[in-house]
Amino acid sequence: ADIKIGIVAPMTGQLASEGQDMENAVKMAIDAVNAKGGVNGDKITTTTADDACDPQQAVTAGSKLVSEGVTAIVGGYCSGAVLPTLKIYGDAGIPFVIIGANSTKLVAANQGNAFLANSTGDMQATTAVELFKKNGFKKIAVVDEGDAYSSDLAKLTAEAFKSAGGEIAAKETTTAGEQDYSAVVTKIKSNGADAVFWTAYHAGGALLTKQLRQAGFQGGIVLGDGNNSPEYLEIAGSAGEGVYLLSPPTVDLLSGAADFKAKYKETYGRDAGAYAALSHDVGDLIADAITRAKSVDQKAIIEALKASDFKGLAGEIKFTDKNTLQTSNFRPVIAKGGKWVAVE
Amino acid sequence: MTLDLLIQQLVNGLIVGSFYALIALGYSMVFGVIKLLNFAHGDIYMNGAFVGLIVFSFVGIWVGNGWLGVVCALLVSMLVVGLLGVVIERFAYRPMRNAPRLSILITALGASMVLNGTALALTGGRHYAFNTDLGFAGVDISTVHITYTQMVLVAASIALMAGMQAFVSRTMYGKAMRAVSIDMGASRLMGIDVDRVIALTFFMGSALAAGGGVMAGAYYGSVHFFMGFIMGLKAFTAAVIGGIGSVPGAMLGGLLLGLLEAFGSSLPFVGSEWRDVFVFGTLILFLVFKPTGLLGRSVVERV
Amino acid sequence: MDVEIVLSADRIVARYDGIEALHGVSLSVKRGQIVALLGANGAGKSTTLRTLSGLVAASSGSVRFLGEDITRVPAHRLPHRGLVHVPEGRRIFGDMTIKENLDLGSFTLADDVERRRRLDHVFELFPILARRQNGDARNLSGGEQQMLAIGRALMAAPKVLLLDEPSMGLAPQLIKEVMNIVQRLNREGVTILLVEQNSKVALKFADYGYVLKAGRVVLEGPGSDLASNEAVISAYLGGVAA
Amino acid sequence: MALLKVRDLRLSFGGLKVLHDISFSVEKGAINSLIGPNGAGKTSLFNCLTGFYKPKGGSISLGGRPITGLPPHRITALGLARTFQNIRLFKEMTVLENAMSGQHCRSRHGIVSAILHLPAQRREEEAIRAAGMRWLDFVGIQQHAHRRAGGLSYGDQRRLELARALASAPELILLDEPAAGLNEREKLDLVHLIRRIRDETGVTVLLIEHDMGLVMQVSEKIVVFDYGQKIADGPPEAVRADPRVIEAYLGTEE
Amino acid sequence: MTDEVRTMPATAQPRLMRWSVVLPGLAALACALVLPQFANAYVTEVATTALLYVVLCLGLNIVVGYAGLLDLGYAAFFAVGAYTSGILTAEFGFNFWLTIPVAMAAACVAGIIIGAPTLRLRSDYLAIVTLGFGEIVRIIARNLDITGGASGLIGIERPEIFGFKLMQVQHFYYAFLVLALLTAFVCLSVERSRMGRAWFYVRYDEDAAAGIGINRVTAKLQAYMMGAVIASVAGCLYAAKMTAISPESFTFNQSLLILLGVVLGGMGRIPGVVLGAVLVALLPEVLRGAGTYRPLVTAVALLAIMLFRPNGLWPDKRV
Ligand SMILES: Nc1ncnc2c1ncn2[C@@H]1O[C@H](COP(=O)(O)OP(=O)(O)OP(=O)(O)O)[C@@H](O)[C@H]1O
Ligand SMILES: Nc1ncnc2c1ncn2[C@@H]1O[C@H](COP(=O)(O)OP(=O)(O)OP(=O)(O)O)[C@@H](O)[C@H]1O
Ligand SMILES: [Mg+2]
Ligand SMILES: [Mg+2]
Repeated sequence: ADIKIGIVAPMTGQLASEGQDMENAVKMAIDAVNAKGGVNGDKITTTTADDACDPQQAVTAGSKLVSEGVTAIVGGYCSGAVLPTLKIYGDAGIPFVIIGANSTKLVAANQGNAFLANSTGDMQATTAVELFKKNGFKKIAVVDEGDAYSSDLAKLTAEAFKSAGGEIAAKETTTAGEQDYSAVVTKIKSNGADAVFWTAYHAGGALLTKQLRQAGFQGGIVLGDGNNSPEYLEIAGSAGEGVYLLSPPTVDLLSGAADFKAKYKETYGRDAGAYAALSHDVGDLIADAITRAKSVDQKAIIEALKASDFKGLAGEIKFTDKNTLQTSNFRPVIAKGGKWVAVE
Repeated sequence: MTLDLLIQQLVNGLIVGSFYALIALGYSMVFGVIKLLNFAHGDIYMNGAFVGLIVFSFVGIWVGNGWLGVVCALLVSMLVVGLLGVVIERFAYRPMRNAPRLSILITALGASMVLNGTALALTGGRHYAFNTDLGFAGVDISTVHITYTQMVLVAASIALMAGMQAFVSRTMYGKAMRAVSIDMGASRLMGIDVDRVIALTFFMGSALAAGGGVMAGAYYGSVHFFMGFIMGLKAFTAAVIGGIGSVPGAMLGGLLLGLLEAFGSSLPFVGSEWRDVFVFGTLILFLVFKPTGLLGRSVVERV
Repeated sequence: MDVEIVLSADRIVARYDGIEALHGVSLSVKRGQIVALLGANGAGKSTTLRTLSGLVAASSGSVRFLGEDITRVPAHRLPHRGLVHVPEGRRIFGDMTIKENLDLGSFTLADDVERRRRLDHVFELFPILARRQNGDARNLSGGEQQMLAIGRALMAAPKVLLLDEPSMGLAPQLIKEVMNIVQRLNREGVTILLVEQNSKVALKFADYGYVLKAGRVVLEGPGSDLASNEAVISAYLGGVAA
Repeated sequence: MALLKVRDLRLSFGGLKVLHDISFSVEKGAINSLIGPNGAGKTSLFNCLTGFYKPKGGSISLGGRPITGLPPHRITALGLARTFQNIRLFKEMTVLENAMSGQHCRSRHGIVSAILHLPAQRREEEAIRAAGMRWLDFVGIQQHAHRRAGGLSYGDQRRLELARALASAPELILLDEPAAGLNEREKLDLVHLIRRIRDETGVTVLLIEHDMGLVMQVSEKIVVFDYGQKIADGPPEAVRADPRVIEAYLGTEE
Repeated sequence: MTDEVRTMPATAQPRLMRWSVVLPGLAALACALVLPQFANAYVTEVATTALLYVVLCLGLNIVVGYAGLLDLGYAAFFAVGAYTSGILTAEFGFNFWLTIPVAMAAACVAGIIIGAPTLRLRSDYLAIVTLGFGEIVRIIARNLDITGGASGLIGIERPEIFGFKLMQVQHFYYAFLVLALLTAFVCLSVERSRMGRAWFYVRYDEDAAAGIGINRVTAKLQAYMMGAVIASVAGCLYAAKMTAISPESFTFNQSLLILLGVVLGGMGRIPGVVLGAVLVALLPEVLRGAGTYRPLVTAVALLAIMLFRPNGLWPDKRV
């Protein structure tokens, strides 16, 4: 019989673009697995449920997948939408590999069946603080968009930076979907920050970068992992030059991902987004775990996931006893000549 | 707050405010004439930006990415999206003319979702760059830098609004708009073609929103299918602050809202995450004391 | 040509939400006449005027004005041609000034000089309107609003004026005044179709009259005949509408 | 004994003085009229009496209690009801529901007792309904009880407004041009009805009317306004003969 | 005279007792009662959501459909209920059932704070005030620590009743069914009472209502508070069911969705509102197959309904 994997992601709403990327990439991985004969002799099929990054829709989407009897679930972009579903998947004992969402609250609410394939916020905060120190930034302005993901990251980073002896010049919040950041920019400038850390997504990040530079802000700009999108560089244009990004492992940075990148573009007619590589890996990971479990027994799959020692496009996936990544997969990159290049 | 900071926030507020005002104006006009909270207005703004971007990238081949390109985009988009507004009115709102007001409100919501859903389906939710080379040149007032683009932007929206005000208060058609808003039946008896007046109102309101969309797209440099949502809300708020239905009111309301937001971001003691609480809180308090907005007419019913 | 029929209705039927309010009303108005339309409450007088002026669509029958069939002509085209309706309940634009209300009366007119001339004429007829021209119309008292409604119609320089209960709510003296103005307009060449509750007042001026009952014409004749036939009329007028 | 006492009442809108130091009184159990040219301030006076307008000065008392400046619903509860110059019915509701509305200020059960279906609440509901029917019957439109109020003929709408006002069990009822738009026959009926209101229910009546025939027929006293000032106050014969009234209002007979 | 009144024909009876409404209603109820026996967890989940919307729409219907106040921030009261209950159980270890009265009181207070000064406003202005209020509540929830900030509260206790713990979606389905029936009963009782009529009077003509002795502000405030209380109770149960709540559940869009349910089915009347609420919950689920086109298809369906049935699917003749 076929093995059914559920994909849960925002296919509509503000973050539809990311969700579509996730679905595409997981499907690509599964297709490849199937082309090689599937797992344990069975083919894998997928079914997608749209959570629109909305808690309520996420719950119905989740129970739809559960009712359809999926063997495992992958996906999840917005922490706020993933949180209430943890209980559903947990009660049903379904293995769930979370691709994008990485709020630390997920760790607390996990019932043991969920795995975070993305590094959590505190890992990113650590990476960020290291980067600040290396560049000699002493006064940082942290800006988020008020949603679970970015405000969590902002808070963690601020705390980490303060305990590392840094100073937080300002902690600002903007509204998603708004275009004008000038008031916040003015405030940041007047507070004398020597760098700005933007923790939310690329749309706002690009606008903020542009407006900071336009207002003559000379300091450093550092972006959280939600900004890794080709759209960021397009929109920010020359203002984006020299900006740091704590990147999740994206196709552009990964030596082994060139094929994937090309194939993705060929299949879907668009560039692979930030989470495409990781989504692809998670697709592979779940197939790998089922293979190792040698059955579709969900307990066995969970055990197999716990014991993962997986190397994919994006790097190594090994879980801690809290089902989070052992090693952070964030890597600082810098925009040079309209491209992200690794920071030495 | 230092003086420079104050001036800078004032400038910031005025610029966002003039966008709000422009969009609020269309909102207010449509509301004025058919008492409809046109939820689709924000999406019309978004459509305007997209049409503008398409035109801009197209004409850019010949005229470059400078002012000329932006002006072309602006004019074409205003025309096209103005007509879109007329089409929406014709097919979504006109059949509802005698329906209860709330049903029309829901229809407007539906129209908004249709525009937004179409844009999502067509763009896949991507953000598009709207890259112009208008540059940052401008004048400096102590540490405050004001670009020529910003000046042109504010001037253009003020000019558009002044034109609109003159139209509504001076011309016969403007009076007809107000008459239609008060009593459609009686307006017919004056020889006013009500359908045409309403269509014209939608055309003008939508064209203004489209103009705002293109200007915002070019100024901020990005266009996105969701950009109209927040703007629609802001415009609605601005229109109400100013006194819904009033043209100069929409203008004042927009500017005031822009300023409230700018200063709300720099409140002492609390961070900018409280900005909207400050803005809406002020708005509510304001309405308690001035229940008809800044320039709205008091509607004491004669009994 | 002094017996030319300027406005006529031929067996018009009108409905509200499917319920028939007029069951085939025919009438005709000759140039220069004052014609009265009488009837009890709910008889269909206002509906007849609305059908003539296109506010209500006739579901059958036809309306002719100045020799042309106007049954399907939309209401807003008629003032242009000289058929102007002063509706029941005045329907003034309360949020606009008195001057603006009057301006709108001449919406179809492009000529500002002519507009000014007509405005002066109206101000001469109703000095109170001149005095308060920049005030909001909503604040006028009931009677003042009635004057404004008539004045606004005059701004269109009507050939035929449809007046729906112009005396409603007016003080006795004003009723007289308004009726004098109606007569004066008539002398100036305006043909008038007058709906009145008060048959005594109406028939005093009318050249011809129709009595409506429950959506049908039940009696017609020259004004003086009807006036002398008060008993008959009051039988029709007094009866509560079926 | 005077039921309604108005002392030096003043009202103005912006620069426009609508009422100048108006004083008059209405005796308990009387039928009085208020007449005057259009725009004289009659309706405005009603609006002051019923709390819709806030007077700039002066005092109003009803049955000895001051009511100046109280909100409309309080004044109604104290026993002053009115009808409107432009009919203001709840057009989309039934005739009976309109008549029942008058009882609101004479009943008291609230949301909680309605949810609990307390016996006392149900009794009260029945009483409200019965009273509504009684008043419809009183004005003679009981047969229309379950029709939509907006679909009534003009005359019946006026009656319904009257029934609604009477249902609030007032001591004084103010009628603003009750005969406007009525034909001769209906006016006659109205005269009877007004008399019955006073004679059968003891409610005092003050009415505004332009139909002199009707005014002269029903009123025991007439107050005349012109330009916001009281220019006469007295029995019909005296008022009719008053040259100032003739000049300002009645006009010379032909 | 009173005797004549007693013999009046029984047409005076309230319209809802008609068999044409009662029979389908009973049939629907029977289906609702056995549904979880036949349906899988997903269908039950969706049905539970539908019942949640039934409660919310009935509550908002009091404000919009009865009293005629356009409320664009109704989700705020839903949030007040959910957060009050969530905080009390998760942070202070309260028994779930005890949080309900507290949440009701909190909603009342919130209703008075925003309602009392602003209910005098004209409808359009009130709309923006309620919208602003909705946003304020959401932003406060997002920025405070006690509400769990932007990612919200987690670990909300599931309620117990007589030693039985509500765990599965079926349990919550029945809990919401009981709440929906209770709400419908309450609405029905109030609609036909003196206060219910007062709301209609105020809605159709405020001045006339004042002229017959109704305090318009009090009447509106009562409608507003009653709507608030209903939403807050729904919020308590919602929090218990979700175990995790976050500000995203209480956005402007949520308020619009509830309003949509009220108008779509036919404002002012209970069967219509119930139908609309069910539709609002089902439509997006039925259209899941449309993928990225889902919002578009939903919107077109919505427009079509409004254009063909401008008064809603099951309208109240009075509106
Ligand atoms: N807008 C409407 N909707 C439904 N029915 C209406 C409407 N207007 C009038 N009617 C009905 O049509 C019939 C004729 O009404 P119309 O207003 O023409 O009478 P009328 O003779 O002008 O009476 P009145 O003297 O009271 O003004 C009446 O039965 C009335 O109830
Ligand atoms: N709310 C208001 N604002 C401004 N002016 C007003 C207002 N209400 C009344 N007025 C003015 O006060 C004057 C008196 O009006 P009112 O309606 O009391 O007259 P009335 O005696 O009832 O006349 P009618 O017999 O024509 O109804 C009028 O000139 C009117 O324009
Ligand atoms: Mg009539
Ligand atoms: Mg009056």
